[in-house]
Amino acid sequence: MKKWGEVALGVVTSIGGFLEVGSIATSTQGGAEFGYRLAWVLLLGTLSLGFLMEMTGRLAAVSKRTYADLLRERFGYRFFLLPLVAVFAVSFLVLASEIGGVSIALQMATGISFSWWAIPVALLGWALLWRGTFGIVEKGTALLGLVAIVFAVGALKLHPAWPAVGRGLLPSAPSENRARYWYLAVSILGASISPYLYLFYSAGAIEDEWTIEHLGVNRVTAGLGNLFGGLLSVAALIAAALVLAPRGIRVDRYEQIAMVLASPLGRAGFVLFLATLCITCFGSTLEIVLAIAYMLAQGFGWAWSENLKPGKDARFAMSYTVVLLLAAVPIAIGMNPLALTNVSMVATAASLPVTVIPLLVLMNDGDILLNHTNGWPSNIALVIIALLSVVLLVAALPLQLLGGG
Amino acid sequence: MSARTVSLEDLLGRVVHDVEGRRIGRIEELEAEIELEGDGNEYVVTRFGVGRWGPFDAIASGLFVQQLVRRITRATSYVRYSIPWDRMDLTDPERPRVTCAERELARSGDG
Amino acid sequence: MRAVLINIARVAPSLALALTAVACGSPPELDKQLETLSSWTATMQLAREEHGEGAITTTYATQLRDGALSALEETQKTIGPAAHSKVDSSYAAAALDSLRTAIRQLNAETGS
Amino acid sequence: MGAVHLAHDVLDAQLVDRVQEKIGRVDALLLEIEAGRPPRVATIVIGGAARAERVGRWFVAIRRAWRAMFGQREEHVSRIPFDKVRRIGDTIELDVEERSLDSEHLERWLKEHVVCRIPGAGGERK
Repeated sequence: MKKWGEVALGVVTSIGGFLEVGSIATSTQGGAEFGYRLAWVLLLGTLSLGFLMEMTGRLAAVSKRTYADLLRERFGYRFFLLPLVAVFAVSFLVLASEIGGVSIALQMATGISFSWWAIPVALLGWALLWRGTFGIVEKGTALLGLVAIVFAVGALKLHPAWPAVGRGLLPSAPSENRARYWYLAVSILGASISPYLYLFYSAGAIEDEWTIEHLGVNRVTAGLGNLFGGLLSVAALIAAALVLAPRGIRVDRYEQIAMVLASPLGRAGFVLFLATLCITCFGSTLEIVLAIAYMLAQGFGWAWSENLKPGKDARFAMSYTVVLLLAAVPIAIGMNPLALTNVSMVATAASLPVTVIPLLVLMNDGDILLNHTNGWPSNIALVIIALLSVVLLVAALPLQLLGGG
Repeated sequence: MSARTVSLEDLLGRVVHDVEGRRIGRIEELEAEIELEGDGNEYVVTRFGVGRWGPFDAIASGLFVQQLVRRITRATSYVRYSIPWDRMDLTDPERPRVTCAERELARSGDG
Repeated sequence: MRAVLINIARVAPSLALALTAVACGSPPELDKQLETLSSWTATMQLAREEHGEGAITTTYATQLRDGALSALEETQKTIGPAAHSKVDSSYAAAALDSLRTAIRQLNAETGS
Repeated sequence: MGAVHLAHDVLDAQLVDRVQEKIGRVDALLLEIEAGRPPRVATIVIGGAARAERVGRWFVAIRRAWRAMFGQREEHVSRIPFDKVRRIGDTIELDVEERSLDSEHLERWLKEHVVCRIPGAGGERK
């Protein structure tokens, strides 16, 4: 019985955690410019993330070590620096974008410019981390994050033509604006498959003291949770495709996105959109900064746990403190949050090989996973994701230059 | 000769030659056991694991690439020797040599 | 192998040149600017509708208008050189005009 | 007790002290080589200087320049004789105390000068 409670909670966590600044921005941009056509990319991203989370969760539950632990232990310090630097850099950008997301939501609600909100938001997040426990961060933000379901309600109310949505789930390329199309595809993948998500997830498995008995919970959480979360991004894409695309509105600023829900749901939709943007971005802010601090602490062997008082793991606590405050700076000095988000998503996509390819080795290591190593379906999926990640790395910069404008 | 100190990292990945000057692979692992004669808490190196990946050997010097390539090439061209410590000459740690010919060495599973 | 390298070396400079041209190149083309203008015009019209129905707040509508104003200002500066013919210029003038009208209408709706 | 695989099981492994407190990782492992005797596993090294050497000479040089710029002279490195090892498993347990280690200098400094001056930092568990 207790286990089903955990399953339910886990699923809720992934739904609430799925939608954040990157997926809201890229899904609505995709819907506004290309209708349902990019829906298949969301599906691909969701599936890939599901596989990666299942694997890193299994890795942690069986070996009692996090993915970052194993990156250092199995591949040595020299190699470890590569994912460390890559993840640190892109997660920092995404973190700044999330702070931007919260700030812009507050700006839309109050009329006070987003740049004023960045520092207070960072301080509030920091206070929660300093005083709170892992459970509060994980479950609190996830439950509140369920407000994101408003996207599904909005999409349904707009009565999409389902056969057309179905066709969007099959890969296709438009005849014009190809560079922009593929640029958005890369951004959407970057928004769905973020390294911080699986690094946080694998550290969370240790914080929640998972064992082999949790493998079922892990599978359901990674599978169902991501499926529901992915559906919410598809809903955002559908809503944008039906509200913005027919009028020829492109998303040039975050402010334009709120109309996507205000149009079908009226004032309630508008308010709930602001709440969704604010809460989900704030939740992701906490998760990302923890993921960064986890990776540093685990890689260097420091004491770490969000359940310990900061006095017991000073280096860990100072890592999230400093990173969080630094990440507020770009927004506080007025950098455009949407532009920052788009760059972060493409950078994230480009960073994937260094965290995906090592999994090929780890997930087949019987010393670590005993008899829970990857079967052939997982291995085929992982090889496909690894190849995809290399394509993203190669394509990211040219597409940023050609389609970023 | 007095004792010299070498870092493990400096030995890993070094190319090993045999007594005839043939390259037999790279050091990938050192196995240590508690020394029986000592006071019981002294670990000494008993065997060296030396592996070769045929055509991939040149690019496989990093630990990560080693492991990745080992998985891919296990079935085809991977050869691994387990060399007892007294056959490994570390006089020059940058150029380790085994004191016999490659054909005299025992091959082992890929551990 | 060597042939491949030589080919890469041959292609690389022109590719780099093309990319830089695209990246920092001449002011954005007319088509794109017209698209931006019509996107903001439509944004203003939708905002006016939604405000009329009480779906969005005046505070928020004002922010949208400011967004449109800055897009207008930016385009006004760059659209002249991008328009190469008389026909182009008249298109540009018409697009700028309809955005100005839409902004004015939203202002009237929100009472600012 | 079976053979210990030094690269696989020891290098980069998580170290804990007598009371299971995390105290860094095996940043370097030193062996003593003497003709006619099997190489002896001598010392575990913890500290930034040992890590830098593993990355490469260029990294050591950058690190030195960086430290000179900020006037940091002392290297906080711990060298622990291998016979302090109590157990080798998922982690390696050493017969030492966290507060006696030079490599934990930064942790102690942050605790004393920063963390404990911010309210809500003390105590065991939250």
